[in-house]
Amino acid sequence: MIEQAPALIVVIPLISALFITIIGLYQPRVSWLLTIITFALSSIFAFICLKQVVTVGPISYVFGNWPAPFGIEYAIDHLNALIVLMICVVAFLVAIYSKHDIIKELGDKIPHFYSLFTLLVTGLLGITLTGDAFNLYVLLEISALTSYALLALSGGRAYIATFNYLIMGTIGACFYLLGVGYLLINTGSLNMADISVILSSNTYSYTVLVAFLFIMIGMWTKMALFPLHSWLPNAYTYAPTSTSCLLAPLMTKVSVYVMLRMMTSVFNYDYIFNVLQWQHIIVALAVIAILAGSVLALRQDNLKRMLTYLIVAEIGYMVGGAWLGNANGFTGASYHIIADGFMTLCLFLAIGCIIYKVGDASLSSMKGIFTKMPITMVGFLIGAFSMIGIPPTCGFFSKWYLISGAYEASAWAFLVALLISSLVNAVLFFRIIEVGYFQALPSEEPNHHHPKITRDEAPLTMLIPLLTTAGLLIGIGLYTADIVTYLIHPFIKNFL
Amino acid sequence: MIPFLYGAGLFLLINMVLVFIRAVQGPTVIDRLLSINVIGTKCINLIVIAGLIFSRLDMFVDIAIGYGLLNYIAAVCTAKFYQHNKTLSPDSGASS
Amino acid sequence: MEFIINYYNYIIVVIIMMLGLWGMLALSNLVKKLISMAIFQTGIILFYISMGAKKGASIPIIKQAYDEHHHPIHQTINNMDYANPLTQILMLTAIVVGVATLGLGLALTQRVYSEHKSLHEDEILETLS
Amino acid sequence: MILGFDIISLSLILLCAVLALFIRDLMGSVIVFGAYSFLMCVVWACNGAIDVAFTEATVGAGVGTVFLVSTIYSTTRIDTFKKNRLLKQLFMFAVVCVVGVLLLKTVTDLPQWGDAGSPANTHLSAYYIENSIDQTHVPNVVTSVLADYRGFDTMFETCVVFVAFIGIFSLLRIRKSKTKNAATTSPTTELTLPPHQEVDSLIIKTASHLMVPFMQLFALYVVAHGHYSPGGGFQGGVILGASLILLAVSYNFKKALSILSEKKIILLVSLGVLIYAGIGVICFFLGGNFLDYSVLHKILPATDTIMARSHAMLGVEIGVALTVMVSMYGIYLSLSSNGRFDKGL
Repeated sequence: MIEQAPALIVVIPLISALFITIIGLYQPRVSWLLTIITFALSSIFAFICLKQVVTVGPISYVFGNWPAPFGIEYAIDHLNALIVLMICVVAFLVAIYSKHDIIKELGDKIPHFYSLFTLLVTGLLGITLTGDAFNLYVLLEISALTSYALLALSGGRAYIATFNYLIMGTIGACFYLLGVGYLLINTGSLNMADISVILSSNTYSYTVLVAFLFIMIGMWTKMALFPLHSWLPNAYTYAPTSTSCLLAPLMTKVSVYVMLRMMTSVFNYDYIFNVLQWQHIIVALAVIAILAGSVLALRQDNLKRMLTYLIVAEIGYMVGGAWLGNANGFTGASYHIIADGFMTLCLFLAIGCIIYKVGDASLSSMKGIFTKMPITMVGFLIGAFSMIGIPPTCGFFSKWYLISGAYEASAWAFLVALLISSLVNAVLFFRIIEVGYFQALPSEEPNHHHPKITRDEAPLTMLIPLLTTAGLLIGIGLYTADIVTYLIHPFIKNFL
Repeated sequence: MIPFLYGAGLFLLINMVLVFIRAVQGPTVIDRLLSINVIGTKCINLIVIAGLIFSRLDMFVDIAIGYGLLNYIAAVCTAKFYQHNKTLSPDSGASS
Repeated sequence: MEFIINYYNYIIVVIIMMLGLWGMLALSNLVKKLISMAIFQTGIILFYISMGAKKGASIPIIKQAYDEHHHPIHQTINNMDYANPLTQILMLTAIVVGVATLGLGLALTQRVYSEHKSLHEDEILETLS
Repeated sequence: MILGFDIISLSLILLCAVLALFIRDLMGSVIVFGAYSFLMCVVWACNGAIDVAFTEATVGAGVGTVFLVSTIYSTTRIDTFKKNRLLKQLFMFAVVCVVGVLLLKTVTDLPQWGDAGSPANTHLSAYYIENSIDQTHVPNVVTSVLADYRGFDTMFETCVVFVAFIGIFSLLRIRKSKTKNAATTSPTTELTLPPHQEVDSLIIKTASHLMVPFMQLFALYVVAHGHYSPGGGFQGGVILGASLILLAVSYNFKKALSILSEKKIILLVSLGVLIYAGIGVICFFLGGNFLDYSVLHKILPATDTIMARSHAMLGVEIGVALTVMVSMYGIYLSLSSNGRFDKGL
């Protein structure tokens, strides 16, 4: 079974989604358990793949036993093995977390929620693993369609927000498809490695440029880079808590990975940075994205909405880092995919706990939150420290790599934007700490003798994922050197 | 044979343009519906003619049948819509 | 003239796609937005199909001769005789995906309508703010 | 490819597209859009893409139109709001123009229409055309690539249909017991549908009753004969679903739900994808890669590895047809009754 692991990572969630739908007709409560088991299994197989990649080298798995350009291939290298593991772990944690929240928010739609949840993760896993440009489109659409359905489930304002997301998401996917079409008309192939070989043996024509441009615009729309970000805040704010916990860490990061993948395994360094020379424009865009995201986040009163704008800023980090064009910048961008995934997850989980207990996530309802929910706030603080970039959390290390990359490339604007963004994050989170710790509970007197009376924590199924994520943030931070030398550097070596 | 088929196909297409004028002008939706149905029928013929030109008629007949069936269903649905929604011009149907 | 005939399909592709894109971004009625989305997608499908067309080629179903035991007789098959199957398969997928997206969009439209009593985006945004 | 047909129908298509976007009445817009899809189908046929033509005729033009009509039935067909955001429209027009010019500039770099020697027509597709018969015994290259060479794609394509159904169903479905007491969750209860009178239209009922069995027979032929002629799981499945939709339209929802109840719909939709994925998983256990049909000759009677591929493709197509049939039907029921499953178009 070990050599089948790459396929099993994707096939297990797919089949379990079908079983969840069928069994959910009769036993709605079982679907939660099935989802957890599914992602536990997927995580194990993802770990097996990662181990094999580190020891043996990149894996290629062909479906239907057809050789690579004719059939569909899964190409697993160091970076995407790591990202797949991250996706599985995030899905596993959110699956545990969602138990109470879903019963409260969605009622009788539980099996459908879990079935869509599992299929969404299937799509994301497939996007990360696949080595076929068109297969990526199909999986992109699966993850997009499931996310539309999941986001709209909470009702109310979510409908119109999701409708906008549907329109923007379709434009993004169609642009990607158009780009693939231009590649196909130039090379006649769909396999990424094959396209890369054919492209580098020809001269790069104008149509290749257009193909690259459209693939990039498609992915930027999907990941909400600044001028194309308008769909994201509304869609994530009005969604059910568990949905936004799942989508916020994964959806945009996977799009960033697709961008990295396209840059590294379809086009090459020489073409992107020496022939096209767009890096200054795109780093400038990233700077604008970081600044705009930070400023817009400062204006928000609702915590969930504030975080969605921070995601927009973080996208700027990764896009900018990838387009700096040097090893440190690229390492920072790749490492930040992992770090930011867990960071965002941690913060969203904490906010979900608060919403579950307090009812909403506006700043004014944070008064006395530290006495009321101390464990949740510990998790929140670790996430916040990571977001600001305080060692030993992993947020510090990714920022470190990005800043040194910006210094090497002498992209001073990007460097300054990173520092400003850290400052803004610090202001944002210390504002919450100020309100939550130093301002008393709104209704009652601060009771120093019996602090436990006011304690009202979220259920254990919500706290355990939160604390695990917080632990992972520190753990990843401590093992940064290993992750970078064994997983990210081998990936970058082929590209630079 | 082939020039004749070409001619027939082009004739159908030009007829289609004539019918299409009705679809553009059509004061009521029912005019549009009818003219579009006529276009649909002509399309079936065109597909069969294309089959003859490719000299693989057996393959194209399947499409023509499927096309006709689905055209029928679309027409029935639209007719049903107007049965429930008794007005033909859009502005007077506001209250229903 | 020669140029127009040789590239007619691609020119139409660009016009259709841009029409659809404009409709998606600028039109305000939700159903029309979805129709524009479908038009945009057909533009891309036309692009793929046009790239797979071959002059003088037949449809991609191979004319197979069989012997009396219904075993196919081996024959050499020339690539030039049959239209490109690959682009057609990709577009089969794209059509199905397009209808799935359309269906989901229509379901959302119905929900938006029952929530805000309007299909007009600007009107809805005005009532929200 | 047929040049004259192509050029004239493409011009008509352009007209249709413009018309569909600028008619004020939504119903007219939808009808013109139906014509757009049907004409598109002629263009596919003229370009030699008959499987695409078949899919467009069934999925795009047929079922797509039905979905649009049922949505307009459940909502409204008029635009009351008169104000237009001219500035926004002009800005979007400028954006679109820039993209359009960018694309038009590439046109001259592309190979000419119908150029058989272009890279897209020689590299991968040549391999499929030349080897399909030898490697799979399937003359319809589209079917063999769809279900075997790129079968993994098609599995997810079926999944997309499944996702669309589950998504639409969970978005729209309102339980009757819930709508009575819980007006807080959704204000949909007061949605005013047009007054629904049961008109017994004998002609439509009789015509549909006569047609449905033939349609289903034809659909089964399309599914089973997909190896030799255009068609396959998707097209056959849609025609099967359309026959059920026809019954639901010409009779009423009670009749429709007596054929397939809600629970059965969900069960069968999942079952279809499960058949597809299940065939892939069986290949695991027989020692092959996922979806490697050739190992199935160990359990299929009297077949070699090549015929095993051909037979497995049929099994896969059946799974696809099942999912597509039931989900198209389910989507129609959800959309036309606004999720209440009591009465509709």
